[in-house]
Amino acid sequence: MNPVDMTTETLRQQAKQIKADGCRFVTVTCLEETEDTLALIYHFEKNLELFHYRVRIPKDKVVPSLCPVFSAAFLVENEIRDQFGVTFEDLEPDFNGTLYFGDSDVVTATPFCRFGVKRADG
Amino acid sequence: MSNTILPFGPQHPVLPEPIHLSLTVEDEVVRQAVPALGYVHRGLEMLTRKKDFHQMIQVVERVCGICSMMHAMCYCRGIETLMDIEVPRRAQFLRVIWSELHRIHSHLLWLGLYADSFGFESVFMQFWKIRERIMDINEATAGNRVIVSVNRVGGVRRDLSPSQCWWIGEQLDEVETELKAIESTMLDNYTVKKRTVGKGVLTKEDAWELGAAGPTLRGSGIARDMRELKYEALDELEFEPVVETGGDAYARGAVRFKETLQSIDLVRRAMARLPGGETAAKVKGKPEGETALRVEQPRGECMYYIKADGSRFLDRLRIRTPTFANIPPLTAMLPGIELADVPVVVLSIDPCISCTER
Amino acid sequence: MAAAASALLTTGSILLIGQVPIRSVPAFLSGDLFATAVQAADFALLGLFLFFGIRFKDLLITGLSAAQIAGLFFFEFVILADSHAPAAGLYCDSLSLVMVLLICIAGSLIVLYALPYMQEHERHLKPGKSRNPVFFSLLFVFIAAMNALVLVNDLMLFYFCFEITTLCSFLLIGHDRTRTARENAGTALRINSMGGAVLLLGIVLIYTRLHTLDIQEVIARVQGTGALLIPLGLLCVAGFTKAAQMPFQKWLLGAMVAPTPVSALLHSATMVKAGVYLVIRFAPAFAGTFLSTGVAVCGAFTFLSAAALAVGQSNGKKVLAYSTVSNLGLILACVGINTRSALSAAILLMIFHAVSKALLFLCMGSVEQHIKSRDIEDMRGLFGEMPKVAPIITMGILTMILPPFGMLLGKWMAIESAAGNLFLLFMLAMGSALTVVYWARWAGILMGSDFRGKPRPERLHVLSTISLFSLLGLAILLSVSAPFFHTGLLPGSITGAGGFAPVNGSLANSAGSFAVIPLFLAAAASFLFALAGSGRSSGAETAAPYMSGIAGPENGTYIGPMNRITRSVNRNYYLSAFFGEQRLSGAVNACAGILILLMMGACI
Amino acid sequence: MFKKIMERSRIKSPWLVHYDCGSCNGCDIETLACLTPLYDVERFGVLNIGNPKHADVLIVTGSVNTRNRHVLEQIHRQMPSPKIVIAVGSCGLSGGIFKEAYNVVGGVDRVIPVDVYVPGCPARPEAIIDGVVEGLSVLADKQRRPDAANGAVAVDHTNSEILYESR
Amino acid sequence: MIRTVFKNFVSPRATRPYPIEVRPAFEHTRGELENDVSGCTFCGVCAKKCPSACITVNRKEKTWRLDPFSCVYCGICVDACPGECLFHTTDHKKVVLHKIPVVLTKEDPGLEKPEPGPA
Amino acid sequence: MIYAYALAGVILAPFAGVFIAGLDRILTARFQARTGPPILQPLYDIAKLWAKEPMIAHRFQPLCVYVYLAAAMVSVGLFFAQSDLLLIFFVQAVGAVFLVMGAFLVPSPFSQAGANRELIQILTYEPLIIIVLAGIYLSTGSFEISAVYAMDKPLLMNLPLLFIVFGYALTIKLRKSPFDISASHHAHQELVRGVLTEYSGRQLALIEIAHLYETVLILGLCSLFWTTGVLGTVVLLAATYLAEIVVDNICARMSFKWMLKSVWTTGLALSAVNFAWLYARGKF
Ligand code: NFV
Ligand code: SF4
Ligand code: SF4
Ligand code: SF4
Repeated sequence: MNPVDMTTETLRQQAKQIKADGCRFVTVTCLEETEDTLALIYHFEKNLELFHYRVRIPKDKVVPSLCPVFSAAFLVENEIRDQFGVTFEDLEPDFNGTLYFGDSDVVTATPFCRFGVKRADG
Repeated sequence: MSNTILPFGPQHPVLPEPIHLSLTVEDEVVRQAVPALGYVHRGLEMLTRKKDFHQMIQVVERVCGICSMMHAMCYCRGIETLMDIEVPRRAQFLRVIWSELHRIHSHLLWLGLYADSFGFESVFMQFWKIRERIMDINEATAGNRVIVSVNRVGGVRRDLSPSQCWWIGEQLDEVETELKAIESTMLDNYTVKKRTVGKGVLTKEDAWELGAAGPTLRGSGIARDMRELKYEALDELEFEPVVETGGDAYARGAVRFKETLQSIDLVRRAMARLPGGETAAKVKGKPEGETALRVEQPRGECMYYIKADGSRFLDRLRIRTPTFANIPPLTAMLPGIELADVPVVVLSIDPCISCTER
Repeated sequence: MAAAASALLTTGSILLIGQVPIRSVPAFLSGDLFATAVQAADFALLGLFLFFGIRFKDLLITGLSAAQIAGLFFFEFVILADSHAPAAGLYCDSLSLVMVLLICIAGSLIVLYALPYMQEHERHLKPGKSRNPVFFSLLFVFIAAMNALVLVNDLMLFYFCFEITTLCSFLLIGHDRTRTARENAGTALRINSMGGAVLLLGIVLIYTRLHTLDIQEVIARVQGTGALLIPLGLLCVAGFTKAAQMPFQKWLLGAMVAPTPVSALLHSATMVKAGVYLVIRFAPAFAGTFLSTGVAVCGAFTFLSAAALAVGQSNGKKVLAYSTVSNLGLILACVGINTRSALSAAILLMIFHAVSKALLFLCMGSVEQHIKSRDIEDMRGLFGEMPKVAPIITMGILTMILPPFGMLLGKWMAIESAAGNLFLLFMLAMGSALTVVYWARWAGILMGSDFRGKPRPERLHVLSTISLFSLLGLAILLSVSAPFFHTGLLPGSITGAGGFAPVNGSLANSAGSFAVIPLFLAAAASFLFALAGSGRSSGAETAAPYMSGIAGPENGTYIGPMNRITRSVNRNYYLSAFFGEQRLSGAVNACAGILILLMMGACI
Repeated sequence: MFKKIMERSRIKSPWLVHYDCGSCNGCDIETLACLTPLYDVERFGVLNIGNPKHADVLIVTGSVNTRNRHVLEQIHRQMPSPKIVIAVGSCGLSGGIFKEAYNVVGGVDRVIPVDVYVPGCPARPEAIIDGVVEGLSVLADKQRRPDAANGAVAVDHTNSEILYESR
Repeated sequence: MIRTVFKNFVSPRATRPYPIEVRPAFEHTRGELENDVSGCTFCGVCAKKCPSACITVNRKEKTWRLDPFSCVYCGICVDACPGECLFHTTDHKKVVLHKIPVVLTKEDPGLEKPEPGPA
Repeated sequence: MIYAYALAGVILAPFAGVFIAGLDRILTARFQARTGPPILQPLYDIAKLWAKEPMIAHRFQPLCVYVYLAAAMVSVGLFFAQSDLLLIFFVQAVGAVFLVMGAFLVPSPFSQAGANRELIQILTYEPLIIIVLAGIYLSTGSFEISAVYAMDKPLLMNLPLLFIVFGYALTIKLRKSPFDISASHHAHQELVRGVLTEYSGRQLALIEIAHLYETVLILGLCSLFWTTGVLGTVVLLAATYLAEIVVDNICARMSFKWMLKSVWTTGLALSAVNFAWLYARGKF
């Protein structure tokens, strides 16, 4: 698995290109790389083969949504919005962080960000 | 003038699982459907911080009871890739057998619920009656009816004896005959067709564009089945994806019905070719690196992304389940159908919310 | 003034009871002077229509009134030139009596209601100077014309009254002088001119064959011969236009732009009933002919199709209008069946319909003035808002659809009479089921509990209250006493052997019996039982409705996507796929037109 | 006599509503399996009535999370008493394997009083039938002592013979 | 369907009359988890391996504590136990009205014969 | 005498209804390869519901329910008093209307939509029943039940197709597939339990009782098709009810649009053929 690196600026353009190549959107994985950066890995597939593209972003950066290109992306982007607090531009429909959580006071705002949460093995 | 707005779910008797749809209905025709999730969200992926990579098997098995076997299988394959473990051939065959059994049980279960969604109670009862044989097989071979828990990193935890194989074959024959007896009901019955044909149509283009997976995709005429990746022992077992072209609820039902028969066949062939040998390889060390891999779940393509940093605890586990991929097509299917068909269409993608939300 | 006049009318009409049948030719009616006056008035009236036609640039009205003028001219000065028809004078039998009673009592109650209503209406509309005097004068002219219409025995006089009602309705519909009011008044004039023209043609044809204008004589001479079907058919068509049968229903629907008392008057006691009266009056003349069957089929078709259209409506007044059309269709169907039982069904239906419909329209008026909307959807939970009127409406609705009330008694009689004719039966059966749908839905919506407007105190003027309660009381009282007044009041020719007769408080004929009094007793008993039963459970707390487990803090809300508190609304269940106006109207009008053409064609 | 009939009827006619409270479907399908021909709980008069307003027994599978706890509370509230709650599966009992997950509040008894606990992962249909039967004796007990209307009450484990008889 | 329906009608009913008649369990069924404390060394391996964290072993006090209400009956502990004292019965754990954890100590009369006390 | 019959009918009908409903459930279970509940199960259900904690959703709801029950009782009474068929039918309709009104009272989307659908069901079966009754009238010359009993030949001979039409109405009234559209016995439908959603406890018990009455009434009407011998009547009723159960088990629930269209067209066509046949034989 060798993700190709992208930037947020070229993200949408490249997505269009990828779509034009006949690829299909699979999903986006978000993970926390360091204390203040996240990585978004976009997974696409064509002919049973997976292609991965990685975008590294600072935590507070607004990312362009992929919805205008692949409308199927809305669900996963909303999930990432819930779990990592990433804001997406042009997300439609935008659940605004309420896809999974009702009571914001019980669940920490960004439960998937490990820094701040104690890991079991220290 | 505004239309009827009604809350469909989360607690709703036709929905086996809690999902909410805010339906805007005009004269019993759905105009808009807004989904709301989160009633089953547990945050499983984050348990990697509390459970080590062995224990996570049990956790991912419980992402969903209906497709638990394949979750664990996919997860184990991921870990095995990261750790470069060669899984014994027998274990690969056993994994295929159990996973196909799981598919049969999942499809039978779904067929029943689906029949119930259009009010065909006796068919529901019939499918669930047939399904009990598969549950018996599960219990006899793996010790539990639903969550079989047979996978481990490097292989499987249980083995099948020749007499068990023979017995399984017998049971499957029974299942097959009983299924054939109601095949015409599912595929040709006038009332069933009236309730399913042309309901929730998803064109080939839309299915592709919206990222549908599994039978939902195949019902729209696209032959895409992750078993074509030939994982585990599937490289030795010829296999053709089942495709229907209607793109409607009926087509999806037909795909699943035929797949059930196909899986029965697959199990039989796998048992016939079951090689001897070990059932599990030795495991040493800890996983490191990242990988993404897919298996075909009963509901379609499921992708695992695993990132490990060489400790006992995985860095990130991400599960993209088939229902997660099928929700956007579902929201596209709902507008324009009748209220009475909402359960039929919702169930036609075989939604598994616990998989979706994890 | 108006109140006194209405009281006078009512007493006058009641005094008439027991005097029937009267047949008289008062001197002033037979004088030449009177004849000339009527002639002149006729021409003036038609001239007025012509004027309106030209002013509205409406070719149809212009043409029709011009044709009528020409026809009348030809009739009066060419045909009648040498042979003056003897004056036929007045005739009042039990049918006329029933009509007079209806017109006077219902009409007076409506006028009574109109007094406070019109004041409020003016306040709302703010015209430069009050036009209420004109309005009330017109109302009385209208009522007078109606009374005259049912009492005269001369065809030309009948024609004259017929045209006066047309004029009055035209003026009253246009009363508000808004654009839609004007347009709809035009429609009414157009369609009723057609009726007038057809009526005139029929009269002329009758005269040329029989050389008499005496209605009773015409009937007596034609009865049983099967002759003169074409002119009689024309009279029926004229009746259809007045009674707003399909495909002439449009004017009545348009008429609801008028102030509510006008609609109430048009729909219950006057105007439309003139058409029905015309057909009932001549029913003996064409009994047993194909024309009779034709009338029955057309009526039944109207009953069915108007009911279907009403199901698709959310506009309360339109529902009422369609229901009027539909019920008139039922009445005409009964007339067409033309047996004794059927005719008594027709007359009973006419009575009960007039009372209940007047009640419903007046209530509608109060509701409309109160909530500023006539949409049924806006009346959800009206009970919370108008605890007086809402139950009255509900009761009114129940009197329309449920036994033991009169309308249902009539319907029962109708179906029992129609059972021999398959086609009719199908249409009546389907129509009556459709009727239940739209009424029951409305009643349920009214009494529900999710009214969302700001509650304002319900102000109901005494006069309105009196009027509403009298109508409701009348509806119930008449229903209870149906078996008795049926024999007492209806023409002997109908209630005699083979017709319905009261037996032990039931109304029965050879085919069946409707246990009116026992049913009323049972109804009263069950109502008490229900009251007692529900009284016991009223101590329980009211539970919030089931909302799939996510009901919100307030009744009728839920917590929807994005944690938003969403209100669950229940609206728009009008099955437009089946019963939408746009969907049905064209086909229905075409069918009705074809049916009428068939009817006329068969006469030829 | 009338009272007796009613008392008896109550344990002869438990209508249940099932709420999947974030279960993995394992316990869910086993609950449904109870209704199907092989287990057929209708033998005991059980109907899956689906509407809390008609139900006597609430079967909850799965662990409570922050969103569905309100749903669960509401369903429980909308059931007219006497009512019982049966928690099914490890998840419903304590949160099971997910009890440490961030969005899991815990077992059902964190939110509403539970009368019967059915362990297992998933609980077998037989266990669920046991649970219902056990629940009925709780129900019978509740009606004998209406003051203990809600919440688990200690009853003798074995007095469920009424259901075992005769069938 | 009509054939199936009538076949169902005439053939014996499929229902297992469960509480009255209990079907014999399958051999490997993972039923209730039991510990034959007599063989237990309180090594704590089971507690460490258990994915559901429902076993707590106190080496000092020699107690083995199981929360059977969060156990998921996966059998990992059984596989891992070096003393082979853990096992599954084939019967499911009975329903209860109160959640009481299982606490076993060395002194407990285990499932097998009681250990002789310290001399 | 008539009053005695009526009273006896009103008292005994629910018990007969319990028995029929219980048998229905057992047979349904057997067709699904299950065991099914005890035969008195409907009685247990009603008694249990009766004793539940009262919970009402709208203050007029109990009133509607009681009127529904009363109407059902009166119509059964009228039936046993051998009254006018059309009248019985109209009285029964009162109950149906009040049930719907009760469901309209609550601002719950399910009960409202259910009420609307119930209206469609009424709309569907009402004309059919009226036509069937008219058919009876044509054969006997009267709408009175006593006239049917005066016949020397079973009505079924004259009205075979109308009996099928009546079967449609029967299926709808019994809430069986394919016509269990506004509410079904189990709530596995999109509207939860449709019209019945918001009724609970004692009100639901009353509705169940009224439903029992209605079952008896409709089966009573059914029995009119064979009045010349008790055995014939029993066989006809048993066969009809069995057929209902079988149909219930071999059909999916259909949508109301389909119901309205297909039932009206086939029902009207069948009755037209039957009437034509009667006509040809000079029965008019
Ligand atoms: N098949 C499957 Fe799953 C997975 N992964 C899916 O949506 O069932 Ni619960
Ligand atoms: S107890 Fe087990 S089977 Fe049941 S819901 Fe929880 S994880 Fe799933
Ligand atoms: S692993 Fe076995 S021996 Fe060790 S503590 Fe656990 S039960 Fe005892
Ligand atoms: S069976 Fe599994 S969950 Fe239960 S104690 Fe053993 S390891 Fe833990």
